[in-house]
Amino acid sequence: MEGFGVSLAFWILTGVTLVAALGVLASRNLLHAVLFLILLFVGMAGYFVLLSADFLAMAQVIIYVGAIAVLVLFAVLLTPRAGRNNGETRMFLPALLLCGTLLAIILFVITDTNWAVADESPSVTAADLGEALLSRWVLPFELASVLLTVALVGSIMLVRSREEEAEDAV
Amino acid sequence: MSGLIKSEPFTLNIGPQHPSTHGVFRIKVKVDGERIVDAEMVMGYLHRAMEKLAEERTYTQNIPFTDRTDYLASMSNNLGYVLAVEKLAGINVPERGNAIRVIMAELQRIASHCMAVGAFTNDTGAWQTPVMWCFRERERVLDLFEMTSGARLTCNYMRIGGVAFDLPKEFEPATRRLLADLPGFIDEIEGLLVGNEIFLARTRGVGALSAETATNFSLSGPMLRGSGIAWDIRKADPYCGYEKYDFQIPIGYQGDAFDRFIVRLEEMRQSVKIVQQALDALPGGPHSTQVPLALRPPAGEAYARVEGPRGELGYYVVSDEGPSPYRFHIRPPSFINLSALKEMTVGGTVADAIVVLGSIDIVVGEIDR
Amino acid sequence: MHPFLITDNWYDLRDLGNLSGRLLELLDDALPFGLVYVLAALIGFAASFLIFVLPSQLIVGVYGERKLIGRIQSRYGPNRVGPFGLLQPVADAIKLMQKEALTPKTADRALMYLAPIVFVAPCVLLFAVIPFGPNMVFADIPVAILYFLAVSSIPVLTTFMAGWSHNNKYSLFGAMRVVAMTISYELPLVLGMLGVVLFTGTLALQGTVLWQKELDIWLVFLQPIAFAIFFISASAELNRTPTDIAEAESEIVAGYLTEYSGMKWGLFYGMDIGYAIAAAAFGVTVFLGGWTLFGLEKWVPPWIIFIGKTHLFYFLFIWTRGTLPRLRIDQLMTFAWKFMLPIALLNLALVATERMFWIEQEADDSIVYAFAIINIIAAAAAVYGWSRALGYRPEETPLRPRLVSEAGGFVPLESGGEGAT
Amino acid sequence: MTRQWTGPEVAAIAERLVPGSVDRSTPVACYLRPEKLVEAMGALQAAGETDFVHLTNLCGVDFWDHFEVVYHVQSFVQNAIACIKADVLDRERPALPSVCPVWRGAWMQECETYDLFGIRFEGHPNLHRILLWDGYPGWPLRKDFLSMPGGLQPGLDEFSGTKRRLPPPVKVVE
Repeated sequence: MEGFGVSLAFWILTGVTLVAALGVLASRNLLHAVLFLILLFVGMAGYFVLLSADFLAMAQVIIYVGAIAVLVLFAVLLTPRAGRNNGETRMFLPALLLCGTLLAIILFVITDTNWAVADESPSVTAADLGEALLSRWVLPFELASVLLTVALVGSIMLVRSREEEAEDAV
Repeated sequence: MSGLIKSEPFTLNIGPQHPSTHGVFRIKVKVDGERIVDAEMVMGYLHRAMEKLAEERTYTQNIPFTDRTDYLASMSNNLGYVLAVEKLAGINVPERGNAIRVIMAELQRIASHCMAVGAFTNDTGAWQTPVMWCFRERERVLDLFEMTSGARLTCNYMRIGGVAFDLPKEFEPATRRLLADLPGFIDEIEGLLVGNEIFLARTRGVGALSAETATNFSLSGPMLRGSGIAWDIRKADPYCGYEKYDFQIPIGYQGDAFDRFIVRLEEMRQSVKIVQQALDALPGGPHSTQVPLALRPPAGEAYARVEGPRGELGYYVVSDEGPSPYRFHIRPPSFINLSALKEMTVGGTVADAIVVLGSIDIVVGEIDR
Repeated sequence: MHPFLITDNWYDLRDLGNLSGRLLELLDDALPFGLVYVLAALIGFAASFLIFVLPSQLIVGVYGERKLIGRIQSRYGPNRVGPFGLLQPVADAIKLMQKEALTPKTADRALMYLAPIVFVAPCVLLFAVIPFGPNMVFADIPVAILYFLAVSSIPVLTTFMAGWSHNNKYSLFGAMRVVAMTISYELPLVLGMLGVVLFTGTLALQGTVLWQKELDIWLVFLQPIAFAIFFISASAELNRTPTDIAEAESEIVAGYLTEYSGMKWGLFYGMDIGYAIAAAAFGVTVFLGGWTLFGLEKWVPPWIIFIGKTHLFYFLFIWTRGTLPRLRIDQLMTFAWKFMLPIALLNLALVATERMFWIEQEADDSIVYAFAIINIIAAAAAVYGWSRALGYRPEETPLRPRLVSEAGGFVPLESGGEGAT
Repeated sequence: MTRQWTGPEVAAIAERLVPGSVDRSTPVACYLRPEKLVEAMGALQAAGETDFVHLTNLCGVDFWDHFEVVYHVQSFVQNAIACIKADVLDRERPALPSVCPVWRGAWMQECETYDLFGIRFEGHPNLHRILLWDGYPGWPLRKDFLSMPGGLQPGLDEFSGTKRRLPPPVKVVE
């Protein structure tokens, strides 16, 4: 996609996404942070649209905004009131260091890679995507599902109370 | 839920300004998530010291006060009070007066149950439709009251020794028209709600009280009958010649909100039957005996009760031979029915608590007096 | 594009898309770069307001709903302002704008102001993909069904923002209920839509309509379960009455709207109707043949057919709202997880089998009629069987009280009085 | 018709079930001694011949020098009602055992009686002012309410009720 409108959309999206990302980091109120995160997700979906990946964009909104963000909100609401803000943390310096390193690596990779430029945007439909996922990439796809299932079971195990375990043991 | 995730219970004020408390009534509930762990009632926002006021007024002057306790059943309240005074003073009421009293009390029961049924379904969330339908029929009953007593809500119609006025000649045809329509209306409400899955799901098993608990909590009226106890003052202790009329006592199965609802619906049917019979056998003669205006009953006490729409409506009057009662006590059925509220709500959800409150059919004017 | 129907001439007003398309071309030639979008937006806004928003949102949504509910409740409904009370929505809007918009001291001001605004935007976006006619679709994107589901999940967050920002316990209840309910109802909804997509083989809404037109069958007959799930889920997410637990007025006092007043509340109210109409439009498009009506669309402008169908669908929402009591939150969740989800999965398996059969056997298109009969029977059987399996026994519930003639103590259930009449 | 138990009938049964529980009896009511009130009530509730399972009415009456608390109890199966009373002689700190252990539903009526008469019901699970607000100074249904703090408001001196019934009108028990 070319043109003034596209470039404008790109820059607006970039601005929104960056502001949202900064908001997630800087906002003291945990709930505001979650809402900024949602804005970030929407911005990402916008990028996908710009890249002509309609299906991915919609999936991004449905899954991240519609489901994951809602789950995060749920988690925030269920945490005790004491932990409802982004307090000061002793891990500030290590985290900064880690992020800096990561940024450096990514920047290096971006500049170092020999990007292939496509002449025209490939038209990938949802059908193609499904075809690819269920034929060529079926193993990673299924592995990912298994992984998610394991994570689900694990999280249930983690939050189980001692009484219930005793109940089950009987 | 409580075992899985640690949550802190917090207090939720239902009322005094809340659409479902039927007036200024407040429940402080402690909720854990949506589950109620504790409930405390706060009342008295409408307290008007009726019992104290009545000690300063003559026996006849007290009749309008009784209108204003349970303003949805003023006729029944009038009746309970005048019965107590008549019992105290040994006054007999002519046949026609008794028959008119029965007609009025039963019409009042229909009107009050209309309100109870409508408000209850509104609490279950049936967004005003049944309320409006019930109001439509209640309106016709109130028209009859207006025709006879001049007032719609606070009728002030019963007098010591009879009733205030004889029935106007338009009353009988109008009542017969109403009685012809009422069974159809009750069937309509039944068709709308009783078979409805959502309504059943919301009310079945909610606020269930066993017969023992209901008795122990001094409940009365549809609450007691819903729990399966066949107790109706009209049958057990007939007044105003109720023994002459053929009717039956509806009783429920497990004492839940649904049982109270169907008991009320059936009571309306029975009331229609009673009014029909009373109209058919309406005796002639005077409607009232002459009673001195400044009545001074002999010293003593009397407890008279009627089966009000909400339950046993009792009046306890002590006389010291003075012109006004020495002690005037009302046994308010909805106040006492509330005593089991905590029993019924704890363990349920907030939505259940609203349904339970609706099934008690409270009138705050009567609770606070 | 569709020679059987549209001449593609600009004067063919049976499809307003022709006129607007031609207009855009002309303007594009005449005007310098960029201005055309502004002008087109203005014209489009005015036109859609006149054709769709005015009749739908104001007349059907506000006036019609109030009037119909009034009739259901045996009263007149609005009849004072203007002829037949038709100006009532206008009067309401003026009243709302004049009202003071209160903000509680402890509220989260930013979120509270933001929530109504964010609530409005997705509603407008939803209509972008709805096909009003063969050419009358603003964005005929290939993933329109997904787009619709995605955009309609945003208002949930808004209602959550609204409920949380007030710092009011009732509102927080409403917010929690919205969040919990949405998670539960998205799942069967998406599974139900999957069944539809399996049949049609396209995610585009225009494609879905054309598929139905081509095979001369509405998807509601092919996918009765999906339709029921869509209707229930939509009414749950729209907070319409049988499932309006998030703003349950008699329990939590309008939930997330408790503290809103004035036009902030008005935006929520208006957009609630907007979402309901959008859901109705989506339902009509996917399940009820969209702008087609068995050939009648050749003569009657398709957009009129579409708007009429949408309003009839919306009538279903009004009807349920006027007559049904409200479910409890746990019952609603149980219904979603234990009832709708398994049935949706069953439906999916059935559809997949049928689709496979259709492709492998290279059967004639008329096989869809057989599928329709099978699916309707299967839907009835599944609903009945599964509800029995879950312990649903209506005949065991006595609906009339027992009657006794004598006063006395407790009447045991066995002795039964005179039994239910 | 509901059978009305007379005072002596109830008194005889109560005396037999719980010796020493009956104070005296009038044709209308049976007076129980406060110290044995709960025990006697429980016995009357449980006994088959009385079967007073339902406490209908509970209220207080002020007789200037003492209070009476009136209990109307009834049996569904026998269709009978009885009036039982208890005297509260101490006017400064009136108190009576609560019958909540026998009839749980008594709690609200006892609260009301406490609220309006100031009679403390000992053993009550949650005795509080139910109709008036906490901290209200007077006891409104007492006959001398107007001379209490919170009773007579400024400007009400000529109110007829203040002087009307100053002499005790009812014969006082010894």
